[in-house]
Amino acid sequence: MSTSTVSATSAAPKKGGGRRKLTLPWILLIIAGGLALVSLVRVISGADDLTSVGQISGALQLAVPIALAGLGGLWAERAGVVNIGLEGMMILGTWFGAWAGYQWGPWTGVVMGLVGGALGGLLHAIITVTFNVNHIVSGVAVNILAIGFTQYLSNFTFDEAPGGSSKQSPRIEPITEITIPGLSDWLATLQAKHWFFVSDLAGVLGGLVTDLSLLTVVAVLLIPATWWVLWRTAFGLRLRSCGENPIAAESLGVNVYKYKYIAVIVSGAMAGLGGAFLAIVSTGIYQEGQTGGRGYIGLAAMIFGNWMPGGMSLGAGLFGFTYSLKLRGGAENVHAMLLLLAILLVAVVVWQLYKKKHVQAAISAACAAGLFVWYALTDAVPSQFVDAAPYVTTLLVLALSAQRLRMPKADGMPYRKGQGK
Amino acid sequence: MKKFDKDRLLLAAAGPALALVSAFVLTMIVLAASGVAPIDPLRIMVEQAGYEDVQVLILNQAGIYYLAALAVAIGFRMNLFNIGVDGQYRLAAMISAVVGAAVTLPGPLHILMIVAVAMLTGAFWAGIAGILKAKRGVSEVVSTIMLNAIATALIAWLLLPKNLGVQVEGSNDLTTGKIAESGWFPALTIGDGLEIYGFTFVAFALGIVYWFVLNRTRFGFDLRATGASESAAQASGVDAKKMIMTSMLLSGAVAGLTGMPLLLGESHTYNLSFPLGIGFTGITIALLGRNHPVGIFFSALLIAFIDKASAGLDTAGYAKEIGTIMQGLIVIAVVVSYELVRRYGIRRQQQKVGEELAAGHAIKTDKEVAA
Amino acid sequence: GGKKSSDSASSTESGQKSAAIAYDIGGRGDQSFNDAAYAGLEKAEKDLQVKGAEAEPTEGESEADKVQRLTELARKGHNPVIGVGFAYGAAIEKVAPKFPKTTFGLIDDASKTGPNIANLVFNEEQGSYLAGVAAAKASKSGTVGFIGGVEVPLIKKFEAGFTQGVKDTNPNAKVLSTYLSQPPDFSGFAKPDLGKAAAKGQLDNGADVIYSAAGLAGSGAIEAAATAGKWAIGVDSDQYNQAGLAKYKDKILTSVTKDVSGSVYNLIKSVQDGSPQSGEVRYGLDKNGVGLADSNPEYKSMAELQAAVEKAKADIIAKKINVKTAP
Amino acid sequence: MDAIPSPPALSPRHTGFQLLPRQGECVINASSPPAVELHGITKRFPGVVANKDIAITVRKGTVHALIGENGAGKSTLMKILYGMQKPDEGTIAIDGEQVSFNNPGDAIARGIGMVHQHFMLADNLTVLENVVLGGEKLYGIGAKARKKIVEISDAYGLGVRPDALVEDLGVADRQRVEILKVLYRGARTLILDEPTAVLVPQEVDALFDNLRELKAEGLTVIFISHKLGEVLKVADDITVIRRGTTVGTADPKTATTKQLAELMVGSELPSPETRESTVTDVPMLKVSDLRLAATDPDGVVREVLAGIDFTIHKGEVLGIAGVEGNGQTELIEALMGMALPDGGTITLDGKDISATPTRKRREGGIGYIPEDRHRHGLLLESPLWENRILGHVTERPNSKRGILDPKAARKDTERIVREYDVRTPGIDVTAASLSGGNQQKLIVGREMSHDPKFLIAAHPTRGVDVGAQAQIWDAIREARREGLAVLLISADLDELIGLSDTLRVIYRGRLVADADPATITPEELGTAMTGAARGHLEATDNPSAAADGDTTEDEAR
Ligand SMILES: Nc1ncnc2c1ncn2[C@@H]1O[C@H](COP(=O)(O)OP(=O)(O)OP(=O)(O)O)[C@@H](O)[C@H]1O
Ligand SMILES: Nc1ncnc2c1ncn2[C@@H]1O[C@H](COP(=O)(O)OP(=O)(O)OP(=O)(O)O)[C@@H](O)[C@H]1O
Ligand SMILES: [Mg+2]
Ligand SMILES: [Mg+2]
Repeated sequence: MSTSTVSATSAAPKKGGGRRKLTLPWILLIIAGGLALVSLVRVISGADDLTSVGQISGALQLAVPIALAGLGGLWAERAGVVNIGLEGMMILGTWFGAWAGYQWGPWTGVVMGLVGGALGGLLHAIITVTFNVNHIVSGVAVNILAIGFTQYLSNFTFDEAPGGSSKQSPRIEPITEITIPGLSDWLATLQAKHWFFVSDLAGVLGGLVTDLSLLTVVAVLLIPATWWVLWRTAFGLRLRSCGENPIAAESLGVNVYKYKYIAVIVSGAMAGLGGAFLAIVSTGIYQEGQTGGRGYIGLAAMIFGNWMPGGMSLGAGLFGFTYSLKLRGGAENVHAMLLLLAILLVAVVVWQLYKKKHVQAAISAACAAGLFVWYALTDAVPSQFVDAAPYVTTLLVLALSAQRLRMPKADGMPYRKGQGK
Repeated sequence: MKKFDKDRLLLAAAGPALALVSAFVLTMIVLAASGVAPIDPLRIMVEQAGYEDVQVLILNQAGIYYLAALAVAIGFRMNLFNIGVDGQYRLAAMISAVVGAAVTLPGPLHILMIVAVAMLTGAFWAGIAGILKAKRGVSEVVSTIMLNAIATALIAWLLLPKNLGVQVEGSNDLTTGKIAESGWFPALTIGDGLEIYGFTFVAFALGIVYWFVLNRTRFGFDLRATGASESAAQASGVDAKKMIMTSMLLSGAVAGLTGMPLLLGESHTYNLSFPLGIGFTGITIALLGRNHPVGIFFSALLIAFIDKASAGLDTAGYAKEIGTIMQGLIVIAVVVSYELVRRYGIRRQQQKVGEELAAGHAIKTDKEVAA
Repeated sequence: GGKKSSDSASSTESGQKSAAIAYDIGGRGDQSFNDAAYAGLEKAEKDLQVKGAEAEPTEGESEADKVQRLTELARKGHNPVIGVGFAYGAAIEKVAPKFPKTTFGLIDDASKTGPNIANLVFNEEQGSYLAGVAAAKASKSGTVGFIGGVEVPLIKKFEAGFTQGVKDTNPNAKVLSTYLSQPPDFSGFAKPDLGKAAAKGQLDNGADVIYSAAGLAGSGAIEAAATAGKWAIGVDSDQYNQAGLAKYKDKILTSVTKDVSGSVYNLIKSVQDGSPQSGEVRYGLDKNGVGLADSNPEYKSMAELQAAVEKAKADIIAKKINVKTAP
Repeated sequence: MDAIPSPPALSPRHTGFQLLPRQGECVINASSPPAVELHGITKRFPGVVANKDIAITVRKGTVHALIGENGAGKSTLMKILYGMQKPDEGTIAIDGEQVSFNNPGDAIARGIGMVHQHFMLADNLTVLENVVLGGEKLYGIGAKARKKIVEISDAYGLGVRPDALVEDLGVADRQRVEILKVLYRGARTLILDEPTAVLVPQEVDALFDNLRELKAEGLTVIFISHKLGEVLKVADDITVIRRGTTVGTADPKTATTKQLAELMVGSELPSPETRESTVTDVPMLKVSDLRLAATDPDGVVREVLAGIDFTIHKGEVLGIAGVEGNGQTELIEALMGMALPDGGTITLDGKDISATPTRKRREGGIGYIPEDRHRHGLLLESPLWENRILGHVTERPNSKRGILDPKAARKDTERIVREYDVRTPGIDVTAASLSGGNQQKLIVGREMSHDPKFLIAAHPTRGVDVGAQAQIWDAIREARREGLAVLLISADLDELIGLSDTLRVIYRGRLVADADPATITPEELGTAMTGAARGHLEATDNPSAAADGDTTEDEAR
């Protein structure tokens, strides 16, 4: 007779216990499957650029600024501060990066880009953390201010520099690019053979080791580094706890303000680095309006990736890939994507039939059929639709994948010390 | 009791006053730091606002901003962040311009039809985000950012001469063709060709409707309740998914109207230089006005004033980016000073209680008073 | 009625002549279209002793703002008042009748006409045709590339002429063409990294000459082409001489020039001379309104190419070749 | 309430009470200084004085209970002791040493730990992460910390799984995590703010066993509860707080719950007993074969409700007993229409409402006192009068023909505030600014104002002080007399037994047993809730139940 120890745990049916984790082999298998599918589409459609070295390295270069902005968003939101000011911080990064870069070399530019973004982050932190103002208002204000300040300052700096104007900086020395000598060429040759799967794999790997700017390497490393810091250190635990339940954190002696400040400043620095990357690596000059909404795309990539570094980089990669496709011979590449989409939709139909969701299956089947017909009857997609490809793809991926998004629980909530209940 | 009210009034006025003063001071500091005489640009801006033609521009622009901000505010009131107003109004303006140019109806009917098409288009475009959110749980932030870009591409395609567009011989512009005069919204002419768009008044009237629907109807209550606490609203009988759809559709329909003052009052056609970005300004204004119709009205006026008054700066030899900087500073100053005033108010109240206690009154909390 | 914004400074000091330009989005400092217009004004200030005034647009502004800007400039007594870019078309059509004594210049639009409107238009397709000839001649692979900043009719004119020039010279040649953005998203003119990515794609697909009509984004394309050791063709001004591109100038084969500066100057001069231009003022190859730059010594050393270009130019002027304005 | 004399005038009217010893003269154990000594603590909040000149002395190695009405200032005082809030005036001494805490970190460093009234856990973090947070320096955040957690968990029989996500845990488990958090930091003084409000008797007993064990190890416990029986059972000393100030102490050996209640609120301890039956034989709510399945995040489908069958007649209170997480929440959601059942029918007053949306059900006469008032019952940041509209927006007096009628709604809010004794400065203050008990009274008042035919009352008096409890019980009883059918779900078994006409036990989504409230004891019911009994419970069926009340330490494991 020991009823006294029967706890709710044993009595209550467990809720969601044993969440299945994706293990490495599974991830690799999924990637391989995806690549095989793309490869198949490439072979059928003859759009060989789909997995070429140039396409992949272009995708990487286009993805990096978005990923850095996304990483910035991740830092801030993990600490509970919504950061819609990423765009502005990125702009600050482009401006400061170029301003220091053209005078004192690219690496100084990188550092100043970080600092510029961090300043934007600091401002956002002061407004949201100290003054507890609605995070979105603050982010919007940071965006406006960043545009105003950089445009204003350009009148006094770049305008007077040789080769610059009030809208554009002089050229910045490039950062060293590395290409792994033997490997890169070998992979390129392999890719050029257009074999099924093998060439595609070679193309992907080749793209990742060819003309790789050192800053790209740094940026890519920041993704696992962020994961490690946030999920494997005491510092990261404290920071995340501020985004999940700051009052609980406070009750355990965590200085929530401090961590929020750090997070938002790092967030700004990351976005600033993304901006510096744009100015220094992507283009070699500062150019008014050059971020062109990439901060928002970064934010979207972060939400897409469920506030996790891995998912975020997947989102950024998807953008980079489709952007790159569209820019490099868009009409043909995107045309091939129609086929890819149709095949994917067929898979969805099968799944939905298996799940006995007949209506949805019918809709998906109709869409798939439509895409097949479109693919068969045309050789190119109108350039306007090519332009929309990255966005449509993202929407489709989101709509088709089950949504289990979970943002940090206290994200965007005001917090005041000593006001907890 | 009376004294208390006066206090509150004072506090209420202190917010905006503090904000404006500090924003101006900050701007002056920025100007001085960059070696520009700080007073002059501001004086020019104030002077600009004294001119009748600039006033009309400000008012007209404020009407446009007002609509965009209302659209954003509808979403905000139930915690939906509609970043997609930008795409919604552009697509709506374009489609309704096409329809308006293609059809000719007698006067008011023609206008009504154009407006209805615009609202439907805006609602449709926002509805996509709504459906994705309600059915698939796709974050509306992401989907509306995507839909903005997709709208751009779609408009570009539709505007091709081979589709719905018109390219006049010798012109490099693409238009939708001109709407017949029966579809022009009558304007208020105030001498010398200055016109206040008739639709500006519609915009402000819509603010009243917005207020009424939100504060005086069951639907509005449900919407606000959902925004305040989704779980509580659901328990109270609100169908959350339906609410997401409805408010997204409403927000989109109002967004669709954003282009109307210009389309019906000025350009009478949609062309390549139809303004973009108003949706984003709308976000600023809605937040600055705290999603309240009167607040939005004043912030729309304020932002429009800075826009138009700073436009004259460059002819006077100053960088007109000063205007942008001022906008940013004002937004920050306003929200921060609201917060400071609020905190001050709380502290004062606390002090008062303390004083009362010190004065030897019995422990008399508010609760007891009511009991 | 109340005071108007232009009442205070009612007119410039008597006797002093003045001319004004109202910029397109981007404004002064874009190292392209607007700067070219400014150069014309600058020249007029120097040579004709007129006073110059400028006004910039704000982002996301509407027709009303343009009307206001032009009205203000006209009322202040500037003559001529020049709208840079077709975006000013509708506004000039509204304002011009109110100031019959002022001449309004409208660049890139011939559709809005009036007795006091001078439509300054260019045959960009003709210059681009020559670029096509040069590209076809310079190409070894038989594939050339065109990169347009934003897919608008104006830029399509560049593409049309270029493609025709290439095909007429080498019927087997392939022209790859990419646009960076769609209107009204004009960021395609401002994102060099997109230009670079597009150029790389074309290079990977075998192009060895790339012509970019993409404003500042073109610098990315030029960078990519030059880095790969392939030819780039610039646009608007002679980009061989642009400071920002000095590093790549050896690989800038030529540039399609568009003499916006000259057209602005000419208009101001005509007003000063008392016989203001009116109606369509077309700048084609014949008037050297458009053309090919030849600053690159290597370009000059290619005799066959130059010959072909000269012949094409003569044929166009003689109307033996009719260049299309749309692809 | 008017009968309450103002604190200074209070005299020790009952045996076992004495005036509070002032000036720290209370040195019970002369050899060692008191664990905690609070002196002259005053804390003001906007519009309210939470604490006024409070003095408390807590002896080392004792369980010290702190009792008082809702909003009396107990939590505030403890937050001050824990460094979460700074007192406006007053001093704190720990182990005889004067201290000043700027943040909880300082308090933790002095060996103070607090389990808050509202759990302070981050749902999306694991137990391990929640425990080590802020104390990473102790054992890191990895294997060493995990080992330590398991060690503590085993030592006190807490049964905590370090790698579970907190959101997957039930309330009792969360409570244990909270206690573990405190022990992990090596606290010598534990503050437990209403730890038993959400626990069933077995869990309470287990908790008390833990407390005794802690005490045996020389730890000091400060314990807050509204359940006076418990207090008498576990405490060594009792301090009573009223309206922010200490009004007396009591000796648990001699005091009775009745006396404690009187000292707290100046009124008699209410009892939920309702013996005169008002049950009719007209069925009001009929539920048959109700089934509900839920899908886990990882796609596993579970049955959360199965074969639920019951009928509630007019004037009947049906009590559902069960350990939290056994389907009560889902049952409520199914009845309210917030979750659509996968099978079965629900009939209200003869009408099938199985597929009717929530709004229509509410209009059709279902009243709802939710288990989580903050999540389901209130718009915390909205004024009271808007909260009065919530849930009844389509009904009078709140609206007419789709248009709200704020004037009428306000007037009616004032009536509710009056009739249900909601203590508030006005109807324009936000709901968040009311204390929990008053929030609850507002909800009860609102739901009763629409003449419900059927009322769902989930934990209607949770966290509510004895005075307010009585009012809520009265309201339910009164309506029942007029023919209201009530579904009562409560963790407070006295309440459940006292109010119900019929009792059913829910276990793993099924109604497994029924009992007669007239004969059953809380202990028997508690046993049945663990799934140990099926069918009809007779008092004699379960002779061992009586032993439950005084479970001993070793049984706790
Ligand atoms: N952060 C705060 N801001 C303003 N007022 C507060 C705050 N915390 C507590 N109060 C006020 O202080 C009083 C005491 O609150 P407290 O939470 O200490 O009561 P309690 O005794 O714990 O009540 P309960 O039994 O309901 O838990 C309440 O009336 C409340 O209005
Ligand atoms: N941030 C805050 N602003 C204003 N008042 C607050 C705040 N935080 C807490 N309070 C006050 O805290 C008081 C008590 O809060 P608390 O939630 O502890 O009440 P409670 O009676 O213990 O609730 P429950 O019974 O639900 O546990 C409320 O009266 C409220 O005035
Ligand atoms: Mg409390
Ligand atoms: Mg309580």
